[in-house]
Amino acid sequence: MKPEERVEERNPIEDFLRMDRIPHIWCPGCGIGTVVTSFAEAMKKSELDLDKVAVVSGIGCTGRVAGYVKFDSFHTTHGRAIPFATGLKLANPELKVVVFSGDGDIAGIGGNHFIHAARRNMDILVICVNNFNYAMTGGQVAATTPLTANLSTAPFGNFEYPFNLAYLADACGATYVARWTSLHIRRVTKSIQEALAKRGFSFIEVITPCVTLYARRNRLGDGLNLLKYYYDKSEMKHGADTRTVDIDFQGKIIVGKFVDKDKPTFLECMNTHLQKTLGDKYVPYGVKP
Amino acid sequence: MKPEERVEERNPIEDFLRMDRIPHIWCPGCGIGTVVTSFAEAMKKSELDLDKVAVVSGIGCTGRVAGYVKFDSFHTTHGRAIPFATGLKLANPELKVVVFSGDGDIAGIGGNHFIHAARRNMDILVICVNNFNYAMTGGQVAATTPLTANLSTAPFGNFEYPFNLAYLADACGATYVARWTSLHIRRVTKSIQEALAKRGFSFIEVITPCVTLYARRNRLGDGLNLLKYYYDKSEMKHGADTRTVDIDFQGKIIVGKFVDKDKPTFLECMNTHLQKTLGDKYVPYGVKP
Amino acid sequence: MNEIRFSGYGGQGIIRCGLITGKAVSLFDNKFGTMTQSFGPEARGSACSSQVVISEDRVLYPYITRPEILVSMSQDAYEKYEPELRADGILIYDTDLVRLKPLRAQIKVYGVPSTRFAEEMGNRIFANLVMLGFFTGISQVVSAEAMKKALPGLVPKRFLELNIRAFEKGYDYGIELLAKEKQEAQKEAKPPEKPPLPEAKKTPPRKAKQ
Amino acid sequence: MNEIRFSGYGGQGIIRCGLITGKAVSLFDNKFGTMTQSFGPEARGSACSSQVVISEDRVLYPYITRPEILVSMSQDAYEKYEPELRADGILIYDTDLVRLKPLRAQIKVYGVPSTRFAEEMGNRIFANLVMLGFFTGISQVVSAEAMKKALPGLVPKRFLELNIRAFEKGYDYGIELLAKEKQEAQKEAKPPEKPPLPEAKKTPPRKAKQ
Amino acid sequence: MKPAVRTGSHYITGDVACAEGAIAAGCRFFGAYPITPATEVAEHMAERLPDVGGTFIQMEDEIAAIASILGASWTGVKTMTATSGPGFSLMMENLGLGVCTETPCVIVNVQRTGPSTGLPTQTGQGDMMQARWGSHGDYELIAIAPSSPQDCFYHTILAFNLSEKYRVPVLVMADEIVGHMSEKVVIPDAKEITLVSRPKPKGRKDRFRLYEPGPNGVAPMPAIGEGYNVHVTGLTHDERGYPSMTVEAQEQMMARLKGKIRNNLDDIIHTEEYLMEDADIVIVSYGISVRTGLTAVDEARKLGYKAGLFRLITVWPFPEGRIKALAKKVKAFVVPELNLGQIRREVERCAFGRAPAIGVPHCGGWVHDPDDILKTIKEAAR
Amino acid sequence: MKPAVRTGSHYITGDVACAEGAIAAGCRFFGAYPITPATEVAEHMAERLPDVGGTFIQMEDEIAAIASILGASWTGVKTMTATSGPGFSLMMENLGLGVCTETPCVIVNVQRTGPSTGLPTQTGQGDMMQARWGSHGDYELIAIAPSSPQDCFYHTILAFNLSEKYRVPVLVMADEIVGHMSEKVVIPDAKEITLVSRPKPKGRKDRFRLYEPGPNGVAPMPAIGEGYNVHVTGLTHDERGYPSMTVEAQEQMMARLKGKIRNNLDDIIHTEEYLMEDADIVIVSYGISVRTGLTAVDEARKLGYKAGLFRLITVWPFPEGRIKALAKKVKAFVVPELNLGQIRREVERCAFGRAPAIGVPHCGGWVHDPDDILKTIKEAAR
Amino acid sequence: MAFWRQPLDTQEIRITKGLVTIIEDRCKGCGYCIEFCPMHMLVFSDRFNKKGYHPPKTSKPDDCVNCHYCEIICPEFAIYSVVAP
Amino acid sequence: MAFWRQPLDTQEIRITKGLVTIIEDRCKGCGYCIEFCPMHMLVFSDRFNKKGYHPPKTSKPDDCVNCHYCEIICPEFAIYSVVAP
Ligand SMILES: Cc1ncc(C[n+]2csc(CCOP(=O)(O)OP(=O)(O)O)c2C)c(N)n1
Ligand SMILES: Cc1ncc(C[n+]2csc(CCOP(=O)(O)OP(=O)(O)O)c2C)c(N)n1
Ligand code: SF4
Ligand code: SF4
Ligand code: SF4
Ligand code: SF4
Ligand code: SF4
Ligand code: SF4
Ligand SMILES: [Mg+2]
Ligand SMILES: [Mg+2]
Repeated sequence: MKPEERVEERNPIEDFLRMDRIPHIWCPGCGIGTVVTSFAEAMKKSELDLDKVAVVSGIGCTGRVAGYVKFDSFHTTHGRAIPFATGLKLANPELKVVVFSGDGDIAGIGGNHFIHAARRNMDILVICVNNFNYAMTGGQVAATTPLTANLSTAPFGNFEYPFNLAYLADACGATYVARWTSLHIRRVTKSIQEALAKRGFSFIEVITPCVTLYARRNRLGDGLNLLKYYYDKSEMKHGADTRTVDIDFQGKIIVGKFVDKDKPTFLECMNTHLQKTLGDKYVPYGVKP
Repeated sequence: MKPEERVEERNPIEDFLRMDRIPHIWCPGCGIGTVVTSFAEAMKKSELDLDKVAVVSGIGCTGRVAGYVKFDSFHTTHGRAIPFATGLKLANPELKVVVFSGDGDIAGIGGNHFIHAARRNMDILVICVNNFNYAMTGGQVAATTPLTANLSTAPFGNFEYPFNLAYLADACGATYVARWTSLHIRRVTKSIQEALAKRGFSFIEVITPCVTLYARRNRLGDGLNLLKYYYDKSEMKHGADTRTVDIDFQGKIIVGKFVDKDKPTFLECMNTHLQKTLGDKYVPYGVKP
Repeated sequence: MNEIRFSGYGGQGIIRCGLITGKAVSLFDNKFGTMTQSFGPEARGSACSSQVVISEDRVLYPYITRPEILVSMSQDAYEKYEPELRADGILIYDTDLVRLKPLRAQIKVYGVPSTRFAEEMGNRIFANLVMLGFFTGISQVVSAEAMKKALPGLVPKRFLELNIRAFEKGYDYGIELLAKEKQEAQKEAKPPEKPPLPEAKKTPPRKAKQ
Repeated sequence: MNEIRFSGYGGQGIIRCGLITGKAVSLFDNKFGTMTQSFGPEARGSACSSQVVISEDRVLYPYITRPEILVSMSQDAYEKYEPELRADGILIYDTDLVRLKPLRAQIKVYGVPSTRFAEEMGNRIFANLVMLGFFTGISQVVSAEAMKKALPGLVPKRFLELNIRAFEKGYDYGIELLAKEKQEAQKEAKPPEKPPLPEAKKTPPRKAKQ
Repeated sequence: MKPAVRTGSHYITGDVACAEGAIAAGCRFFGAYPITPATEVAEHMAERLPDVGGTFIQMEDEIAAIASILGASWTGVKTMTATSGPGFSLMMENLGLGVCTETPCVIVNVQRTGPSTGLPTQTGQGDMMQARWGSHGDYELIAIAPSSPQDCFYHTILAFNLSEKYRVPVLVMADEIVGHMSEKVVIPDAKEITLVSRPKPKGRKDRFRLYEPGPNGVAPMPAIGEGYNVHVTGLTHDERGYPSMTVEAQEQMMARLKGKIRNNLDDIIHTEEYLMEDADIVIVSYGISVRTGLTAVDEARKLGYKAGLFRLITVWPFPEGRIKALAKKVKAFVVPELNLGQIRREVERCAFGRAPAIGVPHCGGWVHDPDDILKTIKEAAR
Repeated sequence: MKPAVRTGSHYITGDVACAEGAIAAGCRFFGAYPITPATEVAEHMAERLPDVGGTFIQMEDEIAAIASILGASWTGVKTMTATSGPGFSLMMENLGLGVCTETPCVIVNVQRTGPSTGLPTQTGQGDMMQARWGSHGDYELIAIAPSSPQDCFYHTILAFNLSEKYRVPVLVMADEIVGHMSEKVVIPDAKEITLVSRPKPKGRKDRFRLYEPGPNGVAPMPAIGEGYNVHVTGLTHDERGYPSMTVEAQEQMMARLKGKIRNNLDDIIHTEEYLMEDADIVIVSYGISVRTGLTAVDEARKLGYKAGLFRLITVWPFPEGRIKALAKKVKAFVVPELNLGQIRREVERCAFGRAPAIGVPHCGGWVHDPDDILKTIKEAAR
Repeated sequence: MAFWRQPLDTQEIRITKGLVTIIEDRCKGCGYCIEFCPMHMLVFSDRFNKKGYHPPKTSKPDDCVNCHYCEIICPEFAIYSVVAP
Repeated sequence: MAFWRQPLDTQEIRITKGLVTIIEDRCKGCGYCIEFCPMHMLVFSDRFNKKGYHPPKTSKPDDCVNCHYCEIICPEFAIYSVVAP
């Protein structure tokens, strides 16, 4: 079959993508696309009303995700996806709101919103593509960069301790915390499905190859080399104590679902509390009468 | 002895205060003054060169501390004391830099700087006066407000989960974490002394009565009533797992030194790392030749 | 146009005095009343004040410039604000909390032990309403009815009755005092002896730090 | 004034081509060379280019408007930038990576299998230097000496030698080609047969999305 | 639920009136961060919103506050935040996002005296140029300035109406005195309040283009969750809302953003004139300064000066045309502001040298002494 | 340690030249956050500072970046940060703190096209008014605009010198093209570079007053750690640096902040003139637009138009006096900018109606076609 | 280029017969699908696609078990499988 | 007003003799010193200070053990003790 004959070819995933914007801007081998596919797959499998799903990104390579997925989608400002998503969720509690952004966006400049949303148990799902660097701006050191890794603003290697994002999310009260690599596509899909089915602040970290910058600058080879590293070094530990899941440069990566608990969300707390204090005159918010 | 006869009266603490700015603005019974005295006492006891001590505050009732202590002192912008202090410390590593500010300043608007400075193990001491509310602006709900406490922007009671600041600091990598109330004046003094003698990111939380706003709005009585509550309900647990030290409205307050560990600071990491990578041509920064 | 300043220290309900007065004239006396407050972090526990401008027409300039009535509920506040009182102004004060200094000749002075009265009623928190009642009786710039109508919403519901009683206590005391004064005046009927002090330079007082 | 565009896809060292050329003319050929790059997130992996304006005087307008030399190292880039080439311009391309389309009459075309040459030398990363050498030989806007002097600092030290060899390989190939061309030209010496295509509207090309 | 419009006479502060105006205008989401002297807006919203089926949230900072109201607005809800100088500065980046994505919302700035922390409890009008220019890049927006608690009520409604109609963030530039003073505020019957809501798209969803302008240059705006699958970005975008990194796209986008404002000036600009028929000295004023200005005009008239007052309710877009016209016939403009002369510069620019624009210097912290304005009127009349 | 001044000829970008200029000027602390197109300044500083005994830190955001350089500056060290539009917006609050506390520092804004994320990799000059008015409250500061990598080197040094001399944050308003283009940059011998450091206090420490102005209106500034026990606040403060919540203190402080700039305009304002002797059409221009402007002037002269160019190196404070003087003798100003006309407004204002100030509209993303400028010159000459 | 041959989470694969489709011009040649197909049935083709990459092709089309692994790991949405008809 | 009589951390007090000084006009009458003096030797005076508060006075001046507790807990820097002369 020659390519010309295949006019009808249509990847089922396309239902969830803005095909009029494909090809995307990501580099060959960049893992962001893989995570998008997992996300689309999870959406496909979910029972959600897809018109009620909103995706919010900040700015970055990962921040471009909002521009490719065919939901109501927002490409906001750097670091502010979470408070923007908070507004969406609170103003229309029917929505399923997913924040999809990079590690720098969520835990660098956006760190404060991240910890406060987790604290409040704001009912959103945060998917964080962790490529260990600020990729969009050309590969600078990030708060997730493992020690000694080389980046353009750590030209002699990074000497700042990185965040263990899973632990941070957990410490702030997230009710669902998982970490995978972009090799764990079925796990990522499943985690997204699980998190979408839950209420509360969910955090899924996906370690993903940035081939052009992180890998090249650290001479780690191409995408396949990175996936091989994930394969060799990732260790699944469901329920692992999040304090123990730090990531070293090219060291072991502990993956798994670390936290999965139930706790009333911000809106639930608000409704319960206001009903208790205001009594009948209070109409619970976001609850269909 | 009549007051008029006592012209020579001079509280030894005055050496550490800008007496030309006393009386201060704090309300009768406000605990911030107590924490300042403890701080001054610790400075008195320390062996530090006092000219090399800098105090940085943000904005708030506690933020006014910088204006009363007789050190190089900075009253900056709301939430930004920590990055300002970071600049001081990095540009002159000889300095002992103390951030002295309120819970809203440090963990509300300033939360991102807090977690990143802890992550980097920036060599500063953060003294956080936690009065469970935004006092300076008239008593709004804060990220530290216990559940159900009433405040002007939580007029029906707070329904947001609060931060456990000790846990947050610990989770981000602080090397010294202690919590006291303003009744534990000797402990506070000693903690400050210990922290000043250490290198690394130290965090001391002092629970302190806000009589005018928090106490009044919640009908908790006056300052003495609050100190009585601290007396009744505080429980000393050195080395307590920080995950277990949450604070409920008028519930138990676990106090103590929770974390005291050693870990190279940002500057130490930088020096070690750059010396390793750049070799002799690198002159370690802040190390007297 | 009337310009009134209520003053005391934080916690005495000084702001509330201004609010009640402003509301009374604006909603129930069919005048215009603009209430402003000196607002500062430093208000905590030290001198504090609220101002009301009352006028038959829309109030434009929102501040008082030279108050004709000064109500003082603390020594600090009295000392701070007395100098700005008009030469022919009225000073109203709490007799237990303020020790008067020598006064300018034409100023009329009326004292009430508002805090003591309130304590007698069970709680000093009612002192401000005693004072308000007294002020209403003495100054005659606002009607007692309007003042009482203004209370709901500005004092806690459960204390409304007590507040009205406190108000009336002060009001009656004021009316009595005025009556007595009239009697005395008729007895003596002497013009002021000293010439009035020269009027201080008329500039709007800068917002003082408090 | 000369206006040159190097083009290809991300990762081929296209920006470096511009930098080396700009540096060579500016520091070693005593001219002025302004190098700019099309910069965009979307440069990742798709068409990419760098531009150099060379002049005897200070360069004011920093961009090329109608390049007289276009160097193309990918099909995409060729298709994108070919239309802007001056009617009498020079097109230099990698013979393995670019399939030419019918060309405007007066455009001179020179091809070199730069990637293949580089692969023969052991690594296709040297392709850009082969191309640069070829460009230097063909275009004669910059001296080979200057180009070689410009390399240190712009190519990794450990590859300096190899880069110079690659450059020379391309340069020699270019000189040879020119010599051959001259011969042929002398043989044929025919004027162009078709009239030149009408010049496209002269506006500075908008910065294209890439 | 309680009624949203508290019809009747109230004795309230400007801040509270602003909150009541918002609720009357239909605001049902409010995200903010406390700051003097705007905190009372938040405090009142926190108390009132649960009554009327809305949501209040105190965010972790002002950046989060504005981001939250932008997000909330896309659900079709009317949203507001309130802040003052330092918080306003922090909002600048996301204000730009609001403008660029054409997101209706109202931002109240109860101005205090700057720069920096300045005099946090005292009044000022130092953020007027910031209101116009504080975010990076070029843009247009609307700013209005109330002079009293009653204004706060109506102008907040006006702000919502303009914001919805033109899909642009609208700034309510109050100040500490207006925000903190108490005066009588009359709230009319709900049915006497005109409310405007953003235009909604009609027609087939599959043909819908997010930024395809309607007749007045403003594109209809769907709520999310309705199946339009919109994409919204702060990048330069085309009519579909898709990023487009070309100068043409930028030109088109800017033309739309600018055009919808500049082609509707008559509708957007609200001003008031006082004794202007024969005035040759014109006070140009806004916010609290209108009141001191009016006091001075009355004084001046008593003294025989032909003074008048031109009040800017809408400060931005600036009523350039009216100033130009006035400049031709008046002797001088006097511009009293609680800053070093910000709007004065605009008056000066628009006067084209035909009449001087004289400031009445004031650094903030207090209002003008009307005598100072009067003095300037006298000097200008010479 | 390596030499701080890399004497010699280099072929580098404007961003790198800016970093080299900073290091040559003595900058030893740099805190920043990456953003296109300013990232390369940070990248180069990260590489260079360890060489020369300085410190580089990438902070968690731009707010932290500017806060860190303000803090560092008080230790007596020269400090800088670099950013672009969105980051610049985030810096606005602390820029005000820097101005109010009179903290020397340099902030580089390599402008891209806004509003919001806009065209992040393309050039613009849309932040020029923001540079002047972006923080709340009133203030004065200095902004300069380089046109080439060589300028970036020298103008960064100039920025440091002015910042130190006047104790004020100085903005280097570059743009994407200037920042990303590579050209020859000649770095002179270290001893040929004039460096200025902040005035240091002399005399008895116990009599020292932090904001007691020296002869040029600028107060000497001690480093902390030297025993002066300074108190520094963003609240309105008196000469001791102590908070003082009065209108008088505000007036005094503002007079100092304003005076030190406005009384030293001759020293602060740098401009260049090209063919201005007989020019009747004057291009007023800055940054990258100077180069397109010059191209147009040359063309115009060829065609017989008496065109000249007045270049603003210092954009703020604006050379009001010179424009006023020129307005009296020229026919028209032409102001090409990569924005909708920001500095044009200033020219218009200062021209006082004596000569029109004609813009050459451009939304950014690219530079002007010199022909468009030429066309405007022709029209203006009519 | 084969580093290893068992993807991390093959356990969930239901064994059915699949038909894999490659949208060649979208491919950027990362090789992920080839490397991770549990049936090892994909190989690089010699053909260049429009972008200049060698897209994969099926070497043993009948082996496809319709596990969708290639489909999900492909960052370019360039390959997918359906139940074989 | 006495809630309790043992401060939380008296254990470190060295027993010496002290002389306590009260700077009356600074006092805001919070009562902390009175409540927490381990020797119970401070009481409210009847006097009003300038600010209108009743500052503490010593009831049994000789009992002072110079523990500085009053000194450190006082939020107003209004009371301190020194070794008795
Ligand atoms: C306020 C602001 N600061 C900086 C930037 C520049 N910027 C754009 S993306 C980015 C980093 C993105 O890193 P990350 O979130 O990890 O995403 P990635 O590109 O790695 O997927 C930065 C710093 C910006 N757009 N806005
Ligand atoms: C950017 C900014 N936002 C808001 C404020 C207003 N503000 C001043 S102090 C304060 C809260 C202080 O709370 P906290 O830090 O807990 O100190 P406290 O007063 O309780 O001691 C706030 C919100 C400000 N000054 N700047
Ligand atoms: S730069 Fe890195 S993260 Fe960004 S698209 Fe390329 S590979 Fe992916
Ligand atoms: S308001 Fe509260 S925290 Fe502030 S001074 Fe008063 S008691 Fe202390
Ligand atoms: S679906 Fe894809 S990965 Fe799975 S067997 Fe078929 S070709 Fe291989
Ligand atoms: S995974 Fe996709 S992009 Fe990669 S080789 Fe296979 S088809 Fe091509
Ligand atoms: S020092 Fe103070 S607390 Fe201690 S015994 Fe003496 S008076 Fe009591
Ligand atoms: S602790 Fe200080 S302020 Fe409180 S009562 Fe004692 S002396 Fe007075
Ligand atoms: Mg990243
Ligand atoms: Mg607090």
